Amino acid sequence: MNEWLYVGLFFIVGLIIPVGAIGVGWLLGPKKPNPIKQSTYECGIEPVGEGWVQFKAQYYIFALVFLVFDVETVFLFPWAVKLGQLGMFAVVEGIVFILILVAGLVYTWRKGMLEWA
Amino acid sequence: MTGEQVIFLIVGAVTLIAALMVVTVRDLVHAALWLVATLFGVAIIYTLLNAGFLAVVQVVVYIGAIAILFIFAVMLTRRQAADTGAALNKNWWAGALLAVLTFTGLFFMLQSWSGFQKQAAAIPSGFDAINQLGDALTSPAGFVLPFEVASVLLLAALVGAVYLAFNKK
Amino acid sequence: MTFWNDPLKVAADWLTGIFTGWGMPSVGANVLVAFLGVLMLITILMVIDIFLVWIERKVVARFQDRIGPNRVGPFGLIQPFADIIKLMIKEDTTPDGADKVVYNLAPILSMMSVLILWAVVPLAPVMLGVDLNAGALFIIAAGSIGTLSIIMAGWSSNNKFSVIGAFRQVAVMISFEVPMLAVLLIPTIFSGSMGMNAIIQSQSIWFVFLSPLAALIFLIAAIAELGRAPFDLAEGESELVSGYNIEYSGMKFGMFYAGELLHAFTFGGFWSIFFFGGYRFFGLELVSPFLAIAIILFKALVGYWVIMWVKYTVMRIRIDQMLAFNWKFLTPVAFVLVMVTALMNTLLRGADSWLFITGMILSNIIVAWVSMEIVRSVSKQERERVEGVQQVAEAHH
Amino acid sequence: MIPLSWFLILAAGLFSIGLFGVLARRNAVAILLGVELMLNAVNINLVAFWRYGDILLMTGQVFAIIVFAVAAAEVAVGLALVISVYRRRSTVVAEELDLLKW
Repeated sequence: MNEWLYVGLFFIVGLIIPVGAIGVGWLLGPKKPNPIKQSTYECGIEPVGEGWVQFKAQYYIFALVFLVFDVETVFLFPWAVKLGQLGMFAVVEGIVFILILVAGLVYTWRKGMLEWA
Repeated sequence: MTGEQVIFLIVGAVTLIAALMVVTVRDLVHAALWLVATLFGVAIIYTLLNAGFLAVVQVVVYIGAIAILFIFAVMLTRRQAADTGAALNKNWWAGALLAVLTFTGLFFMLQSWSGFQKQAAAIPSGFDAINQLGDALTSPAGFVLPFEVASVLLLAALVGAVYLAFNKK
Repeated sequence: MTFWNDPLKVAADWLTGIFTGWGMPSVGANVLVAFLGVLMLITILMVIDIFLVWIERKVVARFQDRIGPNRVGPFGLIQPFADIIKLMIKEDTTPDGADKVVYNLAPILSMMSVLILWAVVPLAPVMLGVDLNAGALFIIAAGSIGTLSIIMAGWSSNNKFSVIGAFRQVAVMISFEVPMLAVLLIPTIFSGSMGMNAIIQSQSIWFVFLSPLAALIFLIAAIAELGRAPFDLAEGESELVSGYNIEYSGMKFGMFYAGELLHAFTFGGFWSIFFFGGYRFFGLELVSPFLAIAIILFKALVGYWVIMWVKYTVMRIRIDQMLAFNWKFLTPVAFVLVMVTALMNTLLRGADSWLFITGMILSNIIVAWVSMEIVRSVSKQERERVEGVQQVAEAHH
Repeated sequence: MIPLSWFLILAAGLFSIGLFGVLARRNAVAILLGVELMLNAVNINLVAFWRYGDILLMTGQVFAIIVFAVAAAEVAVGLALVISVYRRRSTVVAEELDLLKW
């Protein structure tokens, strides 16, 4: 049988347990909402403005570099699995592959995009 | 109907509904979250096709990276918390018509094809997809060039994106 | 095949016999038995989780020269149950303007992302869990779901602090995922497989002796993934109040909290699987599966203890320092290490095992030494630059 | 067992929905979401043809992985474009970006 069925069972049970715990908490706890209790928490003072702030564009840069490296490393996993049975050629291939991407990291670094300014 | 077929039908229906939500909901963060649901459904479809490695990669790359990037981009390109205004443009009916036509066209084209109802062959014992993939990606007779070109493509994308989005003027 | 040699299989066969005896089809009975097994494993995990609260509080108390909980029950052992009862009977508030569905889904997904990790943990030679051939990547995949749950929690709470906290946390988690992925390549290279069991089986020499630097990088990246100190700026109490989970109360907060503790314990377990031989301990694991489970749980606890040790010793660092540390130091070092390991692994193939170990350790030490030297010279330059600026500023006064 | 046709129909449906998203959405980010759906539909097809063809021939899986890389590159550059446009024009609604209309 497909081994993923068992992984699926873990997903299902992993959903049931927290839902059950939160459900029990919801049943046992009091339910007396009022406007003050429902207002968002800002260290005890009245909330200022809406719950939204403009973000630094820097977050996007880090997500971008992460995306590129994530995809690259995923590519490298089949290579690493097979490496023990392959010769020098495969090693050089992998090193070239990594170096090309490290060049991207160096470019981003030199452009000053990795600074949290 | 076998168990696999039941799972396929449920997952397929959920995937398609989630995809419909992606293209119709107004709030873009919700659209991105529905995209995550769609992508997860596609990952389950991969496991049904015995491509476990691709299913895991789908979750790592799409949900772990691309969906996060989408959410970041959505939050960077708005001035208030919620999206307002219409989700669809004035010519949405033309788009819908074209989409339906595409689907019917594909459906009838595929139906006339002889291999449409093909059944899968059994997987040979001892078959390890990751091992085979490693072979294919590293042997000179296989896909070495696409493997290296992919890294150049990713480099170009990184350089281009950094240059485009944050060229300080 | 007696109960003591393979308890799970005996129990599963017995249960399957009962269910088929009731006229259930054998496939259905198998799935039901597997479901019950998973439910049992996760229930045991939740019980362990409860005691982790006690362990954490006791250990932190010792680190800080206190005694810790000691009133409720012997050694305060009943304390976590009191905590749970308190969490359960608290009111479950939802802030105004929250996105209800996303808000309620986030803690559930957070807990789930930790629980599914245990699908691939091999507990004993006869209890492998699901022996996926993409096991190492599965950890990262589960982590992506955790990352998503944090964004969902922060965004749906309709609170500035929680959004900022969530974004910082996510930036840290995704950044440190890169060195973690990179060092996961190293056990993969050594064992020629991504499956957890194959990795354990090929560790006749623990991988920590072949690549101590990889073990260290994995630990650092894991701590950052967990969002624990020194990488816990997302919940900096003095500036962000509590990070992405400000608006959560009662059991929903409990899910985040319990998830974090279990996550740390689980990563202690993965650290032992990848670098310390998992359930293996000089052949003792073959004596009895129960002994093997005890070994892996003990190793996981040691890993958890190391994570706590770091947490309560090192102070929190700023986000710019943290991201610079990752992108300008950890990631390049991890990739250099992967390249060097791949090269050495091919060069030393077929060599005597002592030669292999020595070569590997030497290459690790050289990589570590060279990177430390580079950091030292760069920081020296930086210091001189800063001092020069200060002198110029003083001269102006 | 599931016949090949089911996967192909699912992929066709996903592709059409993605196409609708690309054609009908106003927000540029949402258009990119539609493109993602279309790429996923293509990937389902590739993997299905791998499974139902010669399983030892890894071309389908290799192509699927290449598509992952292409999707990542497309998202990186596409979203960078959107952010760049937003910084200059303060809008991401595709209809309002009519600089090249005439």
